Amino acid sequence: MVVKKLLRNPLSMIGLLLLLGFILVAVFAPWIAPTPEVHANDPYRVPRYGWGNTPEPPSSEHPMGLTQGKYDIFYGIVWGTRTAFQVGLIVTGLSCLIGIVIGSTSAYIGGKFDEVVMRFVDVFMSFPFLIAAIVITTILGRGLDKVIIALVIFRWTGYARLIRGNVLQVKQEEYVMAARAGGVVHRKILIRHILPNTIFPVLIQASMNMGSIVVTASTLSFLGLGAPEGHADWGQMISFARNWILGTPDNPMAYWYTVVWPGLAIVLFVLSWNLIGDAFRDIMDPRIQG
Amino acid sequence: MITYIARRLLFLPVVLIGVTLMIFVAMSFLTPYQLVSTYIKSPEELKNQSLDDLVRKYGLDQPVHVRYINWMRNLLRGDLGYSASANMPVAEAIARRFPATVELALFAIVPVILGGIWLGTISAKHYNRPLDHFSRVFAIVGWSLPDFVFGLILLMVFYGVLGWFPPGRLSMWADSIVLTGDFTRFTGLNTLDALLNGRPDIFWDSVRHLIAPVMTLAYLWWAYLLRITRSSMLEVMNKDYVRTARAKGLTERVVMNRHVRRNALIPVATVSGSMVLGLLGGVVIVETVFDYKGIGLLTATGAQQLDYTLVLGTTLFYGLLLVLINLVVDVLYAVIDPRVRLE
Amino acid sequence: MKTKVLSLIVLLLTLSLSVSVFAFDPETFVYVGGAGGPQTLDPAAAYDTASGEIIHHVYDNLFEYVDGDLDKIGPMLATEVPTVANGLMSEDGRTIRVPIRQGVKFHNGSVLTAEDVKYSFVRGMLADPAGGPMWMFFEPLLGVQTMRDVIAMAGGPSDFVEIDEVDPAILRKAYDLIDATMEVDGNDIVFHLVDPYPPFINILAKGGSWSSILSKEWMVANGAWDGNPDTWPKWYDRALEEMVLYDKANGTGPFKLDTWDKSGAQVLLSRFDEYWRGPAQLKSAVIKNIPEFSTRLLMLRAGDADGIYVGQQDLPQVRSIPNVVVVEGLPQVTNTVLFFSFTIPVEGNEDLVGSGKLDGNGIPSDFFADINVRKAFGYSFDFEAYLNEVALGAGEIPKGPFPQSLPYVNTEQEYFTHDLDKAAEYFKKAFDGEVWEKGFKVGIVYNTGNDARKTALEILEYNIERINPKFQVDVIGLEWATVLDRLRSASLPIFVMGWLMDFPDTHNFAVPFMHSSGTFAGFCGQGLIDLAKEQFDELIAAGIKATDPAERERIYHELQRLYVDLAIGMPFMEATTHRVMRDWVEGFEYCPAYSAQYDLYYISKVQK
Amino acid sequence: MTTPNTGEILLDVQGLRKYFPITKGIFRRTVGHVKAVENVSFQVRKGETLGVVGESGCGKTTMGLSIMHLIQPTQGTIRLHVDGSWTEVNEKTIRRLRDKMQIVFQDPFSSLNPRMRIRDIVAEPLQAHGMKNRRKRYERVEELLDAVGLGSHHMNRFPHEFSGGQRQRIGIARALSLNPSLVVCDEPVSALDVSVQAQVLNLLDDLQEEFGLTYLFIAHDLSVVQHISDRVIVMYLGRIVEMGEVGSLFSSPKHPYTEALLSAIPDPDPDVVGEQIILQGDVPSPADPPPGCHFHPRCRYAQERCRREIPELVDVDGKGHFAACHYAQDLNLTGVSRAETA
Repeated sequence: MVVKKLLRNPLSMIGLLLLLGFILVAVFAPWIAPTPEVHANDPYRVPRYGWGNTPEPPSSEHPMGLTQGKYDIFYGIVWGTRTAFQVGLIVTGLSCLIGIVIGSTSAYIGGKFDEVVMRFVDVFMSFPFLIAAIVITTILGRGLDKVIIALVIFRWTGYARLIRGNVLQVKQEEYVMAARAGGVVHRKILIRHILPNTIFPVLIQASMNMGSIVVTASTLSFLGLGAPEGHADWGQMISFARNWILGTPDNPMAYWYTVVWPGLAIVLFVLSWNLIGDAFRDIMDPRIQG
Repeated sequence: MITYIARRLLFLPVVLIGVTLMIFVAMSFLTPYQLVSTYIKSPEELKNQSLDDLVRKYGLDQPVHVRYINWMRNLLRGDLGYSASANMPVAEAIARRFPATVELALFAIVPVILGGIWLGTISAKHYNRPLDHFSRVFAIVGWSLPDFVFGLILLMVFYGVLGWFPPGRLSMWADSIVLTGDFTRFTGLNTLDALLNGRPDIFWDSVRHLIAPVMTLAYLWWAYLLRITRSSMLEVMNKDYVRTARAKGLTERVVMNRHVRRNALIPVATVSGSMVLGLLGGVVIVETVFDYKGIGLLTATGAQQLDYTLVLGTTLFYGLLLVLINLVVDVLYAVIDPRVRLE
Repeated sequence: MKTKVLSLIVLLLTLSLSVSVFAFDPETFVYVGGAGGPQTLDPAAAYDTASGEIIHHVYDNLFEYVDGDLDKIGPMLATEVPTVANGLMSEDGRTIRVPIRQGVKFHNGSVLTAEDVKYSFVRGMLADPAGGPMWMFFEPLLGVQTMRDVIAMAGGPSDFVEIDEVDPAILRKAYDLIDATMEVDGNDIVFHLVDPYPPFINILAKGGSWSSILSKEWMVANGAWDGNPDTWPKWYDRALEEMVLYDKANGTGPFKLDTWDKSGAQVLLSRFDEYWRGPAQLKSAVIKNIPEFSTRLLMLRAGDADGIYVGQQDLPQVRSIPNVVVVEGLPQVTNTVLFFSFTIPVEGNEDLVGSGKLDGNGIPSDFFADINVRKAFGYSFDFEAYLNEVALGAGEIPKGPFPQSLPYVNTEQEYFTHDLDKAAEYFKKAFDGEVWEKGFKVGIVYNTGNDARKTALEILEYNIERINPKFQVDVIGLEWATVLDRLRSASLPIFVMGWLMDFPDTHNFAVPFMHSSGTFAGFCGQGLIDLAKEQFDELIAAGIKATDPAERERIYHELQRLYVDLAIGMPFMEATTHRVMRDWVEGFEYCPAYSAQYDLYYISKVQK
Repeated sequence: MTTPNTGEILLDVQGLRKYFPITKGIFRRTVGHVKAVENVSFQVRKGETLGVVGESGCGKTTMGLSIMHLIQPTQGTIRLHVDGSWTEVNEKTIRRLRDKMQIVFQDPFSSLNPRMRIRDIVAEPLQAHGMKNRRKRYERVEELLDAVGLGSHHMNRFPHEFSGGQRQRIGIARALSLNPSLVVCDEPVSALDVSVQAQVLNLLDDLQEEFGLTYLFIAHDLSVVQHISDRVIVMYLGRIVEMGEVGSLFSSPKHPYTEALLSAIPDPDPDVVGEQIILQGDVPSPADPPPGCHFHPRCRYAQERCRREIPELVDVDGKGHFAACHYAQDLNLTGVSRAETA
């Protein structure tokens, strides 16, 4: 039924198709953009075609051109799809999991425990995210895995708060009491009764965040953090464009390909997740049923 | 209400101590020689100097807990320490840079909210019709464009090509008046100070510098507000009282303005608090691109140079701000929505 | 209706704002740098280029280079350059008399005396902030490196934490030692050097911000040390911001410091109308710092900036802009070097040395102690590719550790070439063939943000991995803070670093690169320290003490030969520099010793 | 009506209290208590239906939940007679006793987890009590659904596919799944349409007979209780004000509050014009109950003594009709003639 509704809405249809496209690209990356022999042991390293800095426009060998540092844009985009999914799924998955576990237990147990946990959450939320990410990557060193850690550390609180609010409501419901009266243990009540009735808004939120994590990663690249230089990562690809967006005085579009391809990849990726998330929310949210 | 506020404020020191403690714990993973990089910013400055002398001079060889206690002791005396990356005391750096960011955020919040609500209303009114799709995609594109990309494009168009909105906070001539002339800095907000000093020319100049960064921020945040407005509008539109209003024969316009929009705005009002915070904390990139010297840029640069006194000071400040703004939002929420009771 | 009114207002607003207010200001020069603002304006503490940039315009020195030629020194605040010929320098080069120019006014109106000159140097040496440039005075005058050393010379401890712990009598003795190095004799100041030190005059010349001349009267009035031989410890090694000259300045230079707007990251300078050589043409100058290149570029295009900092790799973008002049190929005395660490710790260093054994999955601790390995790396590097593709031809391939524009450098010295056969040959010899047979894996490090150095390492990686598939090189970027930490523990097997001269003398490169107590020996492990003690230290000491140019040439040629033969490191670039400015900027002068990008005194703006 | 006057006692509640703390100030100091249930003692006999009535907020639901230990009672002893001996119901024993005591909730819409199938909802207590075999569980569910008048073909459906009455049957089936002796019915029909109410009440009646159940039947109006109960407890502000056989209580109430409640029951005979007693004022706050008899501000018979002294619950007629009123003996209160419809 949900699927049918998804397919009926043209926008969510587009979202689904886009996502499917990205999944295909990610899965078939080794065939779409074969790894050159020299980097066979590290396919995520984008090949360079020259040691210079200046980008080169698309050609028959490099269908999307070479970006700053002569990195092949096409290769970076194709393999970057995998990175985008990896980072998106791991960050959202982990922070969602942590948030759900902590938020729901805190709300379910309530009382002093809840109070303490919430103050703890407050502490995490008092850090401006970018600053925290900078400090963490400086301490742990640069790398995608460090970015993931930084993102998870400061993302779970949002989910924790969201689910806590929901659990506080649901735990008052009579079916929860009924389950207790039936002798069901707390853990099972939480898993079987409370979570299924509270988790959807969180999952919808998470699906929308999936996309924007790529944007955040690009921001980190812009600040000189993020993936090591040359790693197939859209965020980095687009941050390579920072010095070239202006073009030349007589041709502002001189280096369009450095911005457009990675920009397009990010926008479409974010768009697909958002459209799907929006659609799910519209479907799931009984309040909006006309 | 008063007890509620007092109770929330009671937790303030707890949160702030937690925040600073976390930074110190994080810093304890760093070696003195990593920390000393605040004072030697590039390899070229290494020269014939002893790193150990610098470490000793700035007390970086002391154990973390000693440094924390020292820092706390100074804090209680009102001294936040000296920032090597900002070349001034941390308190002064915050006092100087924060107004700039506040000014930017204040100017941004109006277009962000108005534009976001407008887009959200359009979307909701034309639910699942082309206009809905269009405005949503339009907003999501803004949401998904990294801010430096959009910022640089705006900079190119409005400064590079048209010459209208230059980077920085003030033009050179205005800057020298503000810095050296008899210009009183009342608030640190250039626009306000210019008006208070009776300098409309400087007022216009600072507005001119604000437009492009504000546009960038607005486009980034529209998607967020659109989504909230849209869904709460949709929810309200299905409420009985709206149907009743329609059934009464009120025109669609009156129904929308009087019944739907007003009630739909309550959730919007609550997120605007977190949006103000997001604006204050998340303007690093916009400040970088437009050379707008605000607190975001200050903190980011400081953090990159591991200037931990600065990072501590600003995070403390952000923590304070966060707790206070959240409190204000909650209280306002209760004021706007009579159904909410503070507990 | 309401929306229409609103959009009309917006439209009007936009129109009223869009009236471009750009106006050409012929009397203000705006330079926008990008590498960070000044750290301090105190000449005794400043050691970074951004600080030197400001100090350059506010203060004058005793001497200056003539016509931008490092071989020609002329008087500035002195009236004559001391030589043995004119009798101002003693035969042995150890006593130097400098007559001071009369009637020169400071910005505060006081008049320059010889006493001011002595105060300037003595105050700097007594303050000796850690990490500062004052070693350049200690070395020639007392044969040591720091004030700490002087206190030790006077019989005090060298490991004190607080100077208050040291016996005041010893501190007084230390003061006397310093005081004795200079004496005021009427209008002259006489320096007494511990040994001959040929580049001493260079150290005092314009470009060295450490030898800026201060006004004692003004300093004392502003709370600095008052010349009392017993109170100086109060000003010893203070934090930068606690020093009087941190953000104040009073020199004899052509520009006065109006304000250092730290929160705006800009310095405002204005013309000093009573400058002893006549006032500058520019009325004022703004030196800003904007890290984002695109923003700087647009300011240049719009004419809001007269000159901007452009990295070498971004030059192609500015070359074609109309009304913008790019002056390229400006000589510098600098080099970029790939260093090998002779003794690498294995523990805690696994990310770089792998297994720590010669088993194909790492390198042993003494990997680079084997000369064959170092040579093999040297012959693997593609110098031409780096010069032409990365540096875009701006510079030269070195012939050893000393930049070729310095005196006493053998430009005929045979040096590494890109020769993979030779590299393979040395690899085969290394560790009795074990390296070739088993292969290795090593992580080589650049500090993140420096793309050119990263590319250099990638060129090395590409070539070495082509020689033998068992060779594995990983190029690893580390944050600067981490690089610094690991340099301190000498745990980077290979690292790249640049060196910019303080004063144009080969000695200024010989010490850091080759001396056992030099900067890089400390980063390259005990292996290099031992080698240096044995083979280099004596030569270096003899080189600086020699007064006969022929003798100096012989010594430095020998040092250069040893460095290359032993493949201590692999210098791969001597870069030239460039300036980017609007075409209305007239009177651009350049000297490789200048710490400022533009010498504003000579500059004027003429609209075309 | 099979009404054993005396008989074996199944549940014994003595001195049950449930206080909710009232906190104030920044430090959340406890400044007082809401005495939701105050010193309640009664007994439930095996096989009977004990009705509990009172206005909203009088503490009857709290009492029910406290007995079930779904909320923690503040004080008091609750004992259950199982397998020939008395077991105290407390935190430790409650898990073991869940299969002896069950509860049917008020709101059929909120008491069923919307995301679970009916078979799982009904089977859940079985599973929790160690019936590991899924097929056996479902067989039992089928029986139960059958017993409450729902076909087993409903098993795979979700709650939202059912009407309110059907849902309440599911709730009952769930309560019965463990074969309890005591079922607390917490206003089980108040959320239902009147026509459905009767069906559910009849079902409960039938089930009682079939399974030999004992009910503690909580309701907010007497008209529901009169058909199903053997004895009735009337509560006011957390206290029992009157307790007695249904016939005696209805025909000759001994407490002015009961009289007022009774007067509100619409008489099925339109000719009978009863005097409706309108209670003055609102129910006072349980946090700050009036001194003396809690009912006195609204009592039309109130005397000076009522303002001072809290009346004891005493057996008025010596035959098990209790009332907490100083003037229970003296007042001649109007009851209703019990229409024997059940």
